[in-house]
Amino acid sequence: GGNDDSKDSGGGNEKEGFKVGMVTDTGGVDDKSFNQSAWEGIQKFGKDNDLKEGTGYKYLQSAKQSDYQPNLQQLARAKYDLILGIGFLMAEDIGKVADQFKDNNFALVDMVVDKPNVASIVFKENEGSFLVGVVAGLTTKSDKVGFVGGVNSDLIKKFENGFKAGVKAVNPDADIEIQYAEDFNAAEKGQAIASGMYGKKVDVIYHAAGGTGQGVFTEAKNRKKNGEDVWVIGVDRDQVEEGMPENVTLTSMVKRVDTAVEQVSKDTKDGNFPAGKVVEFGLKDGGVDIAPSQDNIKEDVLTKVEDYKKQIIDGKITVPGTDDEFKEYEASLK
Amino acid sequence: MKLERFYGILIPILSIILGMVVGAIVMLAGGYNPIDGFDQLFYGIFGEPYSIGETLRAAAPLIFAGLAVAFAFRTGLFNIGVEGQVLVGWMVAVWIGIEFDLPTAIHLPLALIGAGLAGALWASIPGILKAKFHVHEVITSIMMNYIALYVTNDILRHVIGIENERTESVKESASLASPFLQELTDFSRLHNGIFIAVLAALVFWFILWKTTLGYELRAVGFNKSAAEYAGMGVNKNIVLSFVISGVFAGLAGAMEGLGTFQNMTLNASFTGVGFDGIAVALLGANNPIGVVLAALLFAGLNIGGLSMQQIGIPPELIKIIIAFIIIFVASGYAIRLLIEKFTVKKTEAKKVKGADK
Amino acid sequence: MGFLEVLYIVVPIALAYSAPLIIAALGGIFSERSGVVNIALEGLMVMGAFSGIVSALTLSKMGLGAASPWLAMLIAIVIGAVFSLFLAIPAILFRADQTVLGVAINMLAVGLAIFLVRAFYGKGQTDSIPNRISKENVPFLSDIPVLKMFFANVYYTSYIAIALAFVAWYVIFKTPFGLRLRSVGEHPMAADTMGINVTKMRFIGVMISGGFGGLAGAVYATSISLNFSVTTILGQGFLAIAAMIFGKWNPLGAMGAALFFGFAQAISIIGQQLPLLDQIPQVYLLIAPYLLTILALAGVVGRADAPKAVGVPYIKGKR
Amino acid sequence: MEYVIEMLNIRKEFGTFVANDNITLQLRKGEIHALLGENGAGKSTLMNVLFGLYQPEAGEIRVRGEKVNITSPNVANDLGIGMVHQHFMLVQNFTVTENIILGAEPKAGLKIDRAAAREKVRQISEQYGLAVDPDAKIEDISVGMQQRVEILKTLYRGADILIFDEPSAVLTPQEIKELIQIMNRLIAEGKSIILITHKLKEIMEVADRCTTIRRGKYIGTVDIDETMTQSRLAEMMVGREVNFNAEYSKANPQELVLDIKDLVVKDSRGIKTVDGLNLDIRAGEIVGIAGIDGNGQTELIEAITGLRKADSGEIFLNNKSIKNLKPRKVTESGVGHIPQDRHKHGLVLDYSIGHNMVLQTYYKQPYSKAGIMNYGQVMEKAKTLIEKFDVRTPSPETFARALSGGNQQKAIIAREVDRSPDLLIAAQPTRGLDVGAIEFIHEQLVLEREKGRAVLLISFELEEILQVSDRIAVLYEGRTVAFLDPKETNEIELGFLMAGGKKEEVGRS
Ligand SMILES: Nc1ncnc2c1ncn2[C@@H]1O[C@H](COP(=O)(O)OP(=O)(O)OP(=O)(O)O)[C@@H](O)[C@H]1O
Ligand SMILES: Nc1ncnc2c1ncn2[C@@H]1O[C@H](COP(=O)(O)OP(=O)(O)OP(=O)(O)O)[C@@H](O)[C@H]1O
Ligand SMILES: [Mg+2]
Ligand SMILES: [Mg+2]
Repeated sequence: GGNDDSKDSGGGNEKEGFKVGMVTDTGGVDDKSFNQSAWEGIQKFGKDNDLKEGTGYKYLQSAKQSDYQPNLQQLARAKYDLILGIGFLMAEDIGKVADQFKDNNFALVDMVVDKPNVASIVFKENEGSFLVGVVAGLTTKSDKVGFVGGVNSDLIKKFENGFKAGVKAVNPDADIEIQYAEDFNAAEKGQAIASGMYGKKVDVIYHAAGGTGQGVFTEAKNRKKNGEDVWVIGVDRDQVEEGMPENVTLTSMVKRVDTAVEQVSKDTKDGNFPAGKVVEFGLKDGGVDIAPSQDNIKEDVLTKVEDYKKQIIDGKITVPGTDDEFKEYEASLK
Repeated sequence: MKLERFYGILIPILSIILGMVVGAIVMLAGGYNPIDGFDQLFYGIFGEPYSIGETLRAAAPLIFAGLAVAFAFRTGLFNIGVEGQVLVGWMVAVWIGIEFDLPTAIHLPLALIGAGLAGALWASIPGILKAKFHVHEVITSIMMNYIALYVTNDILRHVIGIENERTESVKESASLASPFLQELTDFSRLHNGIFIAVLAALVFWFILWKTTLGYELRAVGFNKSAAEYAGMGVNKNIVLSFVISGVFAGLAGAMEGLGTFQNMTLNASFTGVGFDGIAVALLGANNPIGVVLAALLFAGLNIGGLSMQQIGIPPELIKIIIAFIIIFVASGYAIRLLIEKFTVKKTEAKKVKGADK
Repeated sequence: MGFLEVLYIVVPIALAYSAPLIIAALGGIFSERSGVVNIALEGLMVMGAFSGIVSALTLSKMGLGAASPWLAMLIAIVIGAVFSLFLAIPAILFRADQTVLGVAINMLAVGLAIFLVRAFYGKGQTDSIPNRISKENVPFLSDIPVLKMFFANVYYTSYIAIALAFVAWYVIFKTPFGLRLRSVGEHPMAADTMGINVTKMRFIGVMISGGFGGLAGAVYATSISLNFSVTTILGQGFLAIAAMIFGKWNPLGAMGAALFFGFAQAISIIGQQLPLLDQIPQVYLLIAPYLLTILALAGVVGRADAPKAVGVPYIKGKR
Repeated sequence: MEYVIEMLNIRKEFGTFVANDNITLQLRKGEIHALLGENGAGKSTLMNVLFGLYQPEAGEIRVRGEKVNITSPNVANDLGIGMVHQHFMLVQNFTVTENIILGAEPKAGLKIDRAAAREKVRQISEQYGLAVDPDAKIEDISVGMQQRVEILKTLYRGADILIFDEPSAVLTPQEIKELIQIMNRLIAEGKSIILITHKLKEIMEVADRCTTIRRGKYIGTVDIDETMTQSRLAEMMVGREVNFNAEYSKANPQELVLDIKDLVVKDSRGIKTVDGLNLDIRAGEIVGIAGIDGNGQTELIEAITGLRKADSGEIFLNNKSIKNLKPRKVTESGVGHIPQDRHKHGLVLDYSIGHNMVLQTYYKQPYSKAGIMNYGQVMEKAKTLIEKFDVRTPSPETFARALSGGNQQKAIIAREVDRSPDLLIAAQPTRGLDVGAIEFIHEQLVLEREKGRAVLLISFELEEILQVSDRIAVLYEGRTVAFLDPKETNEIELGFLMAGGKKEEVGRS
């Protein structure tokens, strides 16, 4: 945590200097996912600009959804120059607080808020998911791949549809098992779902399920240890470590919240706060990508991935994000 | 009798102090300065109109949840299902708030009544099962919590409609928000719900200690056989108690749906309001004033705890402090013994002298 | 997919899912049979998961390898037992309300565990443990058709849990200790007049419960979640309480109830992947385990009588 | 003379209240020593001190001449002291054997050696003639058998000094007879006994000596010999003369109030415990039911009062059927009920006496109006009743729990009588009460009769039945097998009929 000796009673700081703060969602700053990633981005920005943790940059953790607003307000009162809300659940709160504190700059990750003093940072998760879909489609031996989602929602649907599109692009015959755990924190459910899928000869599972995904890794490791040839594709960060020691992480779809956050912080410090704008990070600007750990992917598959990546960046392929877009996309394949 | 009242006040106060002492020790052990920590905590509770507003805002659902648990307790039942009843109440409140277009005078009451009824309906199931089949209410209410979680999510998705995992906001005519209170408290989310919550505490007291129904409910809670002997419908009262408890719980949901959030989000896990309600009820000794005070304490510590993060103290500390406060209150007997030991020693010394003569 | 294939998938999931529940429910039984309500199972599991992961990480670092999760479980048992003193001392010595304490302890466990994780690792959740309890194929047995559903792809901890249920049953119903424990939970004054130390028995009951709770959390953590965070134990303790009541405070009953939960849960999760069941809207599958439990209770099992003196502090000489 | 127990100048305080004030009791070897005193005199307290449950504030205890410090029941057990408590100390869902061996279990390996335990229990029960079923659960056996289990518990531990705290209060006459035989057998085996009882007749019958205490103070110890009489004992106990053999005036029966025809009621296990019962009671008479426990008394009362469904037959009250009405309707039709178990049914112990006084009428004016209670009126009522029936309580606000058993009973009677029911059912109204309290309650019942009420008295005390009833119905296996005039029958005949004997055989037996 941000441990510091100086006391700041939230009543405004006389010292000059740029200050950036973020409010985590309920996952907390160590969620091995986008909260952590965002914090890493801020830390990097802080260090690069010689800011002190606690006074120059800091995070506030939300234990409940109802904590978002007070946390945002705390930072606004303390006259933070840039206040980041992590996670689309904060959209409404950031909108309200932005209205109340018109002089502060806010940024929201993962969702668009239309306010003059709010920048919206969004990602094209579907594009990154497409790439790992390609990997999955080409790696599977059984022609069966799986997707485990946390809670069925528009955001996670982007992961699902991008992934499906990638699989179908390279392996139209592949079966894709889709299941939502309806829970981001139930490792035992993740494990059970994975167990069911692997039991039905699925051999690659892509998860976008947070802590529930932990169970997917557990199941894969157990199976691999017992001689089954199964894989997991991680999400948000490079999850190669989660697959150890059995080395079941095929690759991961990374979402560079850190670079995005760092970028926006830098812009803001330089006086270029993207006020009222939507800043979109896709494959093109490295906002999403396939993880650098690619040792488990075959050479020819990697070539294919590179090929598709180029096509997406060049706009030759538009990756579907919603169910309707996916239907259209699937039709276009035939 | 006077002595009882004295201890009734002394023990909670001592417990709060002792809980803070434990908190200080933990802070020291964790390498934080407890004086700064408490300074920040109290500033976060009382420092500004804003924090007071937020504390009151956070207290409203806790009061309702606490009343819900306490009401059932008073009649000998453990409603551990408040969490689920909060969810359905929240959902129905929001649904009515979105779906209808009515003048405030009708819309808001309708949304509140809807929430209360939804909670009541949900709570009636463990009640009926207990009354009819003697199924232990603790299991059924735990199960009903999970069912509520999944069912509300499903209804949000497929009936009410969501965008980005949340419903649209309730119409202004159904909202508890009060621009006046917000302005007064410097943009806190304080809403009119707090008044309803305090009113509810009054209603709680009135039902149990002033009405004929309350006489019956308490009798059933104390001694089922005697209640049956006296011609009270024991089963009816069990269900009724759950239903009333559920109304309070449903309204706790309405506080969130029509007050704090003005909408409802898909829930990946429980809100925690119901479980906190258990602690609030027990800390408040299942009596309405106690519940209100306990809810304020809870809310204050939680809100104040948020600002402890300003100096890097993790918010978990608040949980530890609250837990110890509850443990100390529960151990009131030990505190009493200690106090009495001091006083009795003196009188005994006198007695011995008297015996010598 | 044939019926047998479905069972080959469902049974191992049910066994894995049930193991921590069985163990925690057994803990609850020891405590409540001695007359102390144990709402604190959730918190005890949190402490178990926490100490299990922290020890497993530390022991792995010390180079203990595959033995580390097993040793970690032993440590979690001890930590759980010690932590249960927060329930035992106020409840037994200070006549504190046991339900109140349980709620407080659940809160304390989460707060303390995360606080300590921050203190130890400087972050809010631990890394994954490198050495875990894995699923195994029991030699020979896992190759026999039909039978293999119980022996292929299973955790040994599931067998341990089931074995513990039998041991607990034997201890509670066959040994002098069990007789005394139950007498203290049914009629402490009678036990007292028979020269049984009520206080001591209740301490033992609660601390055994703490040990079981700790073990349950550690089993979950070292075999399923593999790390510890604030959400690792989220409701399992309450399900264990439900299993305990469902099983009528009998170890074998609780085991049956936990297995039933596991089975229902497995069906509900796998349902989406099965023919026919996949046509059912997901919400019905999600609520099925809980609904089935309620129906089972209302229809078949019916009344469950708790130990008579459970929740009542024993005050010498009070009538 | 050799004393096995000497309790010298014992003082026991509860807070500021002195329950035992300088009491001395000396038990000789091989004697039955009665301990006599009113309710709340401090008898149980004294014995609990001896048994190690309480620590005395002052005084000395010697066992077989040795000064001892009895810090716990364990120590008492080791000294050979066993106690049969006033309120049984039995685990309801344990078997007889389990209850007996608890705390001193024979072992086979890790396991309880059940075979050995059962054998030992059987052996002791044969030796002392205490018939029990070693495998029965306590909750399934009669009170008499439960008491035998209590005695076996002490014998199993090798006690040779036995304390019996009101053992006969809950027993039927037959069982009391057996108990007396058992006590005599124990004495013959060399044991010594302290016996607490309110029944002076028992003292006269079995005791060798009697120690009396009053309000915690020692009054004296006397020999029970030819010169001793019941009235002298009673006088010692209460400090005044007691008229416990009062002759009450003659009844004057009027119109029919209760008429039961061919009633069949099943108990919780589904057994027809009331099986074709006929009974009628007229206004202005007391009908006593004589019967051994378990012959349908409980189910009969429950069926009349609506607490249990009747299977067939009819129950008429004032010519209207009240069969299977809800308890409330029955009450409103004019039935009052002094229940057998005052703690379970009669009172809400955590309610004040005032609250308890309106347990069936709380919803009526003036206590309740439009759903709102008027507690002022409730307390007013309570005050009147407390005064009228001499209920000893600090105030109507006092919790029922804090009252002594006798006063709790008075409160119930006050409440039931005050409602002026046409039919008053009194089930074991004097159980466990001292003679003074019994006298009061009997007077109340007769007073009700004189007011023209029909009274149904159920009691296991034949003496009480004979003394108070105007007519006796003998209950056997769920049927009234005989109606007798108390003037023309006696305990022997009643006992014979209650055991299933036929009326015409009485003379011959
Ligand atoms: N645990 C206790 N705490 C406080 N006071 C007590 C307690 N037990 C008994 N007393 C007091 O001691 C007095 C004596 O009680 P005790 O039970 O010995 O009477 P008793 O002579 O056995 O009466 P009974 O004939 O009804 O059994 C009671 O009147 C009561 O006031
Ligand atoms: N545990 C207790 N704590 C405080 N006071 C008690 C307790 N038990 C009994 N008393 C007091 O004891 C007095 C008499 O109680 P006790 O039970 O001895 O009466 P009793 O006539 O013997 O009743 P019973 O017939 O039920 O044995 C009451 O006034 C009550 O205040
Ligand atoms: Mg008594
Ligand atoms: Mg007594």
